[in-house]
Amino acid sequence: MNSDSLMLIILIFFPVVAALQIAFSKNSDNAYRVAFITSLVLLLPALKLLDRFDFAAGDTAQFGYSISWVDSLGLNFSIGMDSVSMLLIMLSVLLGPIVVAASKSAITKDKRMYYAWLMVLQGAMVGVFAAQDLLLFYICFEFTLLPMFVLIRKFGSTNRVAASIKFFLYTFTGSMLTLAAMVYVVWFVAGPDQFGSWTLDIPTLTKYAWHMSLTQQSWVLLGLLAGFAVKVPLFPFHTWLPLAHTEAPTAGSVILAAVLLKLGTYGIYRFAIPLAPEAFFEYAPHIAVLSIIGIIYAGLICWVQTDIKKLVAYSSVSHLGFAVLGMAALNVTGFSGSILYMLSHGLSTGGLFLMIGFMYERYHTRDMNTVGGLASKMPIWATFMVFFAMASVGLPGLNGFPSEVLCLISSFQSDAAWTAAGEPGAWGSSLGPWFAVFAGTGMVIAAMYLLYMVGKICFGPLREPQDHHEHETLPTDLNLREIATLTPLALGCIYFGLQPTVLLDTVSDQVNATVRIVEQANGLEPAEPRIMHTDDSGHEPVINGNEGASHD
Amino acid sequence: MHAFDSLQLAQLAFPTEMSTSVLAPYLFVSAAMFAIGLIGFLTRKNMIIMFLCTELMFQAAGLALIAFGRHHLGSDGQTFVIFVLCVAAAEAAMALALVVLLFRHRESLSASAWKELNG
Amino acid sequence: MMTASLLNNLAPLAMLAPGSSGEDAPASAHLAHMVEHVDTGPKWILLIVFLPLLGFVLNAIYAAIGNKSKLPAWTTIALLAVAFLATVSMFLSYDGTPYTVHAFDWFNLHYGEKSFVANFSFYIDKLTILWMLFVTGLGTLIALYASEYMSHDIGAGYCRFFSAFGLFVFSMSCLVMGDNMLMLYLGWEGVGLCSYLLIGYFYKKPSAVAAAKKAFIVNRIGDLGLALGIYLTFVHFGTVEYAALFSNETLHHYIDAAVAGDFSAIPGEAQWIALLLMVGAFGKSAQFPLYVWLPDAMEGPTPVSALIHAATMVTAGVYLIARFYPVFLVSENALPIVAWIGTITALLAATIGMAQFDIKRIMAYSTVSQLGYMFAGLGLLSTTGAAFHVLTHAFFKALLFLACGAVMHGFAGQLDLRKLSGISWMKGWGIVGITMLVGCMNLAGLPYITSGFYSKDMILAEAFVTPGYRLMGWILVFTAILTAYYTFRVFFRVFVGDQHAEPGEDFHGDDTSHFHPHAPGWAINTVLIVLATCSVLAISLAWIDKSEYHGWVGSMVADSTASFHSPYAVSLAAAHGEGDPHAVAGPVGYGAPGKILGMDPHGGMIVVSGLGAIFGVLVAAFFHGPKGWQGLFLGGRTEAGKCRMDAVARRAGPIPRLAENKWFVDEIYEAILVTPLRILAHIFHWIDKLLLDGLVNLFGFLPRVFAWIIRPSQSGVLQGYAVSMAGGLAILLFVVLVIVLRAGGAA
Amino acid sequence: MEQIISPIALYLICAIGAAGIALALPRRARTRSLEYAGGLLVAIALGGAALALGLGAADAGNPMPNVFFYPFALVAIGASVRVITHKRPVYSALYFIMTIIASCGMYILLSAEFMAFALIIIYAGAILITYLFVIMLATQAPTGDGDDDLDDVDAVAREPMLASAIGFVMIGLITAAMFSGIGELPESKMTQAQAADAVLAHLPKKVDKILEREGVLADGWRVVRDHETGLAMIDVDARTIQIELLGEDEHGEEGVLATRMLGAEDWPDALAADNIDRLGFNLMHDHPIMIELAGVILLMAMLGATVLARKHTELEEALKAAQARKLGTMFDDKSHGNGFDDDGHPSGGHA
Repeated sequence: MNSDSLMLIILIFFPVVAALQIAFSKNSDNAYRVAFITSLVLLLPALKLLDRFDFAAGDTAQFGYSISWVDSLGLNFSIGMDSVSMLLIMLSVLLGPIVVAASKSAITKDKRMYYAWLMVLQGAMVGVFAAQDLLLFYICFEFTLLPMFVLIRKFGSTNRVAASIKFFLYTFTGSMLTLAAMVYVVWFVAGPDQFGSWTLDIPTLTKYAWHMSLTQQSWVLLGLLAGFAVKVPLFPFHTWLPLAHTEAPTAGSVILAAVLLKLGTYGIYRFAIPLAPEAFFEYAPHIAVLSIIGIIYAGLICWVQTDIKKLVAYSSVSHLGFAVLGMAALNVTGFSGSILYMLSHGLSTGGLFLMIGFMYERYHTRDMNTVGGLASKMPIWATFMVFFAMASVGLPGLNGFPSEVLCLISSFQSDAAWTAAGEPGAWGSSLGPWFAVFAGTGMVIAAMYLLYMVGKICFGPLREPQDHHEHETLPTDLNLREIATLTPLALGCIYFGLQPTVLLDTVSDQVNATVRIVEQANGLEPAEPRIMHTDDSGHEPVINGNEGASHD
Repeated sequence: MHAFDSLQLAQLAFPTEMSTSVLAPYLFVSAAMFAIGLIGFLTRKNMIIMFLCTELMFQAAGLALIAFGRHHLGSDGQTFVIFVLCVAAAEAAMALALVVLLFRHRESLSASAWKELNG
Repeated sequence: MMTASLLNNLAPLAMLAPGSSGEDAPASAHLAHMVEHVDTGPKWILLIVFLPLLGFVLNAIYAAIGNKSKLPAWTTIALLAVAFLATVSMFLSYDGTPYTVHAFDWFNLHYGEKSFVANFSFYIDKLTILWMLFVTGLGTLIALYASEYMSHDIGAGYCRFFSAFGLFVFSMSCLVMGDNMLMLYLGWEGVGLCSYLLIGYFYKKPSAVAAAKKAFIVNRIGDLGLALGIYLTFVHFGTVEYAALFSNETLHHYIDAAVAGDFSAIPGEAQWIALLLMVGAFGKSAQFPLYVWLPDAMEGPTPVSALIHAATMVTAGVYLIARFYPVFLVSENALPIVAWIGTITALLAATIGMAQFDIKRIMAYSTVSQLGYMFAGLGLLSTTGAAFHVLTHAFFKALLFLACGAVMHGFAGQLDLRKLSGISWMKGWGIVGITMLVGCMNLAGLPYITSGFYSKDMILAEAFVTPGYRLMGWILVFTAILTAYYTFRVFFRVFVGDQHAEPGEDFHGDDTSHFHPHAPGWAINTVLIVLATCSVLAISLAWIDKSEYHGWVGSMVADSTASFHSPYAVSLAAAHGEGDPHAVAGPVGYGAPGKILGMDPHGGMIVVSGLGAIFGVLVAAFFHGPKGWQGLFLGGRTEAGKCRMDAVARRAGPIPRLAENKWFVDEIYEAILVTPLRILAHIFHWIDKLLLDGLVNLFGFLPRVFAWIIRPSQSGVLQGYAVSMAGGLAILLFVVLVIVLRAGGAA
Repeated sequence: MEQIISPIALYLICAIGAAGIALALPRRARTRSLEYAGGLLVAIALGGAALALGLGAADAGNPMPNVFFYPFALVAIGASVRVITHKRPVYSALYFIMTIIASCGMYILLSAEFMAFALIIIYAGAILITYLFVIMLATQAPTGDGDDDLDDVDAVAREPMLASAIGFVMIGLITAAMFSGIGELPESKMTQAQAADAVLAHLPKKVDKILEREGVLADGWRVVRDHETGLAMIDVDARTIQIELLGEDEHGEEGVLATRMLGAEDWPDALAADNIDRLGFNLMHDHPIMIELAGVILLMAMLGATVLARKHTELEEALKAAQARKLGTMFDDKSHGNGFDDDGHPSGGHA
């Protein structure tokens, strides 16, 4: 184990140690301080990792560390990170101090429990992205549930019990099926014709899983998606999300939106596609249709919400539809856009939830009919609100835009008709312009509901609840701590909006590798020759689309 | 002694093998006793009788064990009957203590008097 | 109309394209020539873009530290002035070769041998320069105006106003100067955002918030079209960078095919690009059916209306089409649709403008109407005409708005023309009156003495000479008459006649009789004078380079990718003996352009549109003018609120009412689009709540039902369990026995 | 595989037996004849079974069980039927003793005489007496000959039909399973001699003693022990025994002076392991841990029984019920929000 791997291990286990410290300390007033310092300190190893990360080899797992656990079953504690995991780990670590700081004035009771679970969640989030072992991934995947469950159950608002139970049972049921599918893949790969012995190593599984027949892959895909689609959440498996988001405490909502939902898309990217590439290719249009329905459907529902948190929650459903659409396009632009979407959604929606949390602390209501027109009273708050809303709308120059552009372009590109005709850019799965057109309406709908929200909550004449009185400790407008929690997110939004190239370069290798897996499994030509230049050089590449899928 | 010889008394005939056709009637008796014990356990309401019926089933098992042991010319069957006896004794002690306890609570020996598991 | 492409019969005219080196050169040769060399430009060009952004940042900092002076205004004016000077020097130093300036990498996605590249860099050619000149110039002037106009908000929204102002100019610069379609889109959405922020400047007014929201959302619909167009461009041509796109040989082949009338050789996707981009242009430039946001946008402060909603932002659509003219050329239906939509919009907006009483809204509708002219010009293959009209319109419409703004500012927000009269004669209002007259004359297009006449004439003439579009020409002429009428309706009622003024809703005094209008200060007057002067001086532009390029603007356009000069226009010039000798051939198959009133089209045009404008003015004078010379001895108005038109309106039945209510277009949209969508949203919401969540809950409930069903088996009776146990054992034994016997039998 | 008994006959016997038991089980109806008929049917079934088994064996020329088997079997089954059909628990217990005694007879037939007597001592002597104590403790003495004074607990069987059916299905299945597999039982791995006397090798001292008693061994001689295992060097199959003479040699050292092999002719009749030897050896040598466990079980049972049967000073049921009701109403009140005053004290408690 070199020192870099140690950093990664620290990122996973240090928060857990801190959680134990918090949980067993006698003084509950220290809980906040310990949690905050811990999460802040974690930035150091994260930065070191970022510094040491070899961007040129983004498709390989770096800082790998593996100790054997149960040899005969191939169980290892095996971690490492490639470029995609790296970005998501950075996001998780960055959010740590933000959510802790945002909870300072909101959590007044049971602080030890709250911060301890928050820290456990922090560790589990890093673990899930760093896992190179299927079982470790699954353990961390499920272990994110438990802290979140407690956070909602103990620290949520009025309807928290029902929300927490639905959240837990729904996602847990889904992930049970995911586990079954994973076990099947492991069993298959352990077969004599394949790897030959039990292994849970994700790269190894990826190497052999595509040998499964289409039928096998379809079932595996179904199982994997059962868990991941619920987590994303993909229409129509999203109904737990608005409830959970609405009832969760601010930090819970932020983490839920920013990281936990990404487990779904990350899972699809990391498992569903490489483990069942042929089936994913086959069913990509169906998945895309679901995501588009989600975009429009959830967007329209946002538009008639009066509960601001529910609105933002539904907007997550709508937004992540784009991410899944990008995945379903199965090409470089799509994957890149999708990964960008994961990050940018984390920043902008995380920001929105923070804003709502700060407002809620002062007004104790989320009803936009009761409270509104806050721009005159809380100008700084309103400025940030408009900013994050615009980031969420996908305004160019801010973070939402690059990812949205790439996702839409990707669905344009992956057109079966053009594939057959040998038109330029004709590759990926068989979506097409209509997918892009319908998904594109999501842009308009996003503007509709977000401006509706901003118009109600920020602008217009001031409306406050009748029994409103000033918060005992918080000022009318945001205080310095709150501004400090928002600023990193805002800067991140701007940076990602103006420098998407940095991210695109980072994930480029990894994305290309995934595309190759899909192409290999479907018997498509490698990517290069199929990009055609439309000069009449007589070079007319023949594309074999669906027919080329090998069913060996 | 000769009269006993002609009757093939067990002790004297021991070292000889016992054919399956001799074993079968013992097993049948054992099965019948077991079934009767079972029926008794299922039908009688008196808890004491029910426990008696379990003893009956123990008995049936013991008979089968000894018969098989004899068939195999080994002593394991008998050894196991000793353990069955132990368990039966322990069970009798516990069960009867329980019966006494339960009887004190409900003034009845009926097993149906205890329905707390009713779902 | 849709199917008959303008280009369909142009094959023999291909050689008429300016810049073509010979008769056998393909039509795309000019385009290829334009982007043959693209240099790397000097870095100081970036100042033009980033100085306004610096203004935004500085003003945001002022806002953060709570500045309560005019510092934001002066900062903005200074930065914009420097940007304008930089633009001018860019114009002066331009040597005819387009160049790009790279700021930093933005999108850079590589896969295989291909890439998706869209950098934060800028593309400079003459079209860009033309636009940037008036964007930065007018930006500076209007910032100056706003420094006085917004002074009542110092310390409150002043910083906010100017930071949004700076951001707007930055976004507009990105839009115009960007070297790729995503930069254009960035600017496009950026100006939309600024428009949103500035329309909603008075955010406590619900109407302002609603108008801002409407503007953004309606624009977003257009933006969707634009975005899809961009994506389709990338997918089809493999690039979104101008230089690469316009030098793309596929595009050149398409153009050649289009000019040859062979649209079947152009794939459908390529033709769709133009149609999609067009939707974006319609949204931003407020064309039918997406024009509804612009009149509402007058809720914003007047400088905003002048800069964003009259002079610059709304011309972005024109810029878009001009910039992508090669792409539009290859689409069979795009340009005819543009032309007709422009015409319809022009007429529709003019009819609505006639019936409005709010002078700012009248100006707004006139903007929509004039934009319609520009689109008609674009559609009629006259980018020059459209661009020229953009330029003149920028000056005179900004002037008109600012004059109206001065009135609004001075009369406490009063904008109703029935409540104002004779303003010009009030103390300190003379300059406003005079400049307003200049602006009105330009808008009305009075012949020879106004620049508006020349630019509009260029478009009108085009309609008359283009085969099959004479009807459009007449509609546009009719619209011009209406324009003259409603323009001077404002002038006659508000600026001349007996002095009368009622304060508007911003007046907070108790007694309106003590109301004293607040005459404009030096900043406002200066800006008005400068703009009026510019409007007049713009006449000269029609004469510069007239022989070769049909005016200075023509020379600017001709030197860019937007130039596909109408063969008709050139032949028109040829008819005057001034044009290219090649043009004499005229459009084969159509013969010489038709005659108007027995004259050649151009001459006839002057007569028709000039007379029309004068006629419109006279009608306005008759119905609205005051008694005496101020009403040209035609008018009979004695009171501010009463005029001859009232009687006519009473007799006309519901029509004036309908027109005043904008033909209920907003209400129709509300009824057929918004309400159903809202109902659908509610239905979705209930589906989500009841059906989907209900299903989920049902699945959660099923185990309970199952438990309820099997619960009686847990009777609690010991022997019950024993019976089931024994029974189960029996069944198990049976099964095992059967299996064992079977297996034994098989073995 | 030959069928020991025809399945049809077996199932028929089971059916008859089931019907008989069902009839014989206690019920309130005052028709003793039914019970008798039931008993008769059971008897027919058992007779049929015995006949079928005997005939089957006789047909095949196979050996039959000892004739004493039949009375013992008859008594055992008949008594066990009475155990479950008799309405009075005391009689049931006594019939159970009868069953045990009959079983013991069969144990003796199966040459398990030690177990037979152990069974009588432990079961009949100890366990059943305990049962009788408890029965007498918990049941009032009968007041008459009829059933009228009996509780439902004793007088009425619970679902006799179903239980009989299940029980005899079990018989049918078990016997079918046994009889179909019985022919494939592996033969004993030991020879008869081994089975009988293999244990002697483990008991060298006993062998010494018997040989000395029988006069086979001269003074100073003894059976040779294996050096490593300590087993006596006896070949039970060949009936040979190695013996050795121990003593001081010429150098005065202790050692083996001579060895000799005793042949089969020298093997005394008395040199044989009896049943108890074998059982004891098996118990101690092969199952030591289980003995420990059995001890623990018995100990725990003793403790458990002591604890359970201890008389508690408990609240009267009625009092308990009253308290429970009170608590219930208190919580009900709380849920309505008026059972507690503001400090959270139950408001009804002081009244």
